[in-house]
Amino acid sequence: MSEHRIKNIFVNGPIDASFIGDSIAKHRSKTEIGGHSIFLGQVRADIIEGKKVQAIDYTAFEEMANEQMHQIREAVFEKYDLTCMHIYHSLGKIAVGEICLFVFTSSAHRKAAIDACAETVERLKSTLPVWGKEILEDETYQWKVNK
Amino acid sequence: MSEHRIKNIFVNGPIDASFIGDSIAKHRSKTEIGGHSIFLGQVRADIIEGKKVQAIDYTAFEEMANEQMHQIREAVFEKYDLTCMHIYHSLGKIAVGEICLFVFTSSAHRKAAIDACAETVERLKSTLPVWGKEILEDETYQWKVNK
Amino acid sequence: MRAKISLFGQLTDIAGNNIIVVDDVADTDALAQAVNKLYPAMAGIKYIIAIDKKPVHTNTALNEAVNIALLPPFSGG
Amino acid sequence: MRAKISLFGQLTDIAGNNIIVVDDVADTDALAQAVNKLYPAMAGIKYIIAIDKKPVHTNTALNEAVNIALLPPFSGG
Repeated sequence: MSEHRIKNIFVNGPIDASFIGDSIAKHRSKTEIGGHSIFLGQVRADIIEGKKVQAIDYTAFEEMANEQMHQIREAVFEKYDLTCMHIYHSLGKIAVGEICLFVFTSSAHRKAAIDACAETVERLKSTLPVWGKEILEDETYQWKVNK
Repeated sequence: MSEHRIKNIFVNGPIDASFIGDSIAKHRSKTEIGGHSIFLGQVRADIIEGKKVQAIDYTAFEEMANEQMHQIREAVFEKYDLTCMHIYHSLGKIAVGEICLFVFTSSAHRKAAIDACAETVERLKSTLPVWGKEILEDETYQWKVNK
Repeated sequence: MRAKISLFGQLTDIAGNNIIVVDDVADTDALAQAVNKLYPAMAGIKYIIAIDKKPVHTNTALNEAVNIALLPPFSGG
Repeated sequence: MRAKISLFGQLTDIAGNNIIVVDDVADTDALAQAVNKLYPAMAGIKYIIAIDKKPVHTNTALNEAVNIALLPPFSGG
């Protein structure tokens, strides 16, 4: 059976670039690692019917999302020879230009880290119960739709 | 023709995690970006004939490597809809656990950023004239061979 | 049975609430019918029903003990 | 012509130097033959010849003006 416990992936507000730097630095002692792959989601200033997005307000069914993420993590660890995986997703209003998703995989060899990161991003985008409300410049909003 | 000039990708010594954090933070103002993909190479404590690697000493044919990297950059920008790409490679003695390669691509949408990053890593590994000398714990060494 | 249902995303806008209650629903098909009748705008949204935090893709019997949620299309990340 | 050749990686160990000079080489095939004769250990290494910082994969004429380098298998990153 798995050694991984269900973790809470959610953080309130944007993910600081310095937090990402610190996360990377923590892996210095894990000298079996040869490659890290990181994906960051950044809130984009899309134009929706002539109005610019100024922020995305994220909500989630947190307990279910954490359970789903746990299953993704187990499946990805089963498939790839990973050393570790860290996932963080923002909740609340995240302004354009801010980071709202941080996916971080590490492995002895680059291929496992890269493929695992890409697959994790796809899986979490399609299966985590998280919703983004795009707040437009005139304070109206629209529910985001993932492509 | 291309707008990109030939850049120097080389830095002396390891790439600090805080430098990576700062590079990410600089993209906050580029609000057309929706996703960043990052690959980091970390020096691994391989065991070679019973002896542990303690560092890799990197040398390069720098001018040629920068020209080759320029060509890779042009080809990858041609193929993927990227906002930006940043590449850094260490020179000199890099201890195990330290970062020696930083590949950073950004795009409006995740797929371009992820695919461009993965392809750039493969291309630079196979075409840049860079050599790693694995320094073992007894101060003997062995020239590294990429897989 | 009477079902207490948690709503998320745009469904909360339609209902004007995070929780709705529907009566006389024995299974998830009946639940969807009752919900779509109560809130016709929801019929146009491809929501998933989750029972005890797991997505349900075939008609499933309900009981008082289960946790029911309606999940509109996800847009995380 | 006399060719001045830059060496890299493990080739510098074999030659004990970063630069070697070989005489009477008109093209890259002749250059490789001369180098491998001078340093038999290099014959076992799949090096690439670069002319003016570009890898050369077919036999290429040399002249005094070109920059010649021998590149053993890469191991960056």
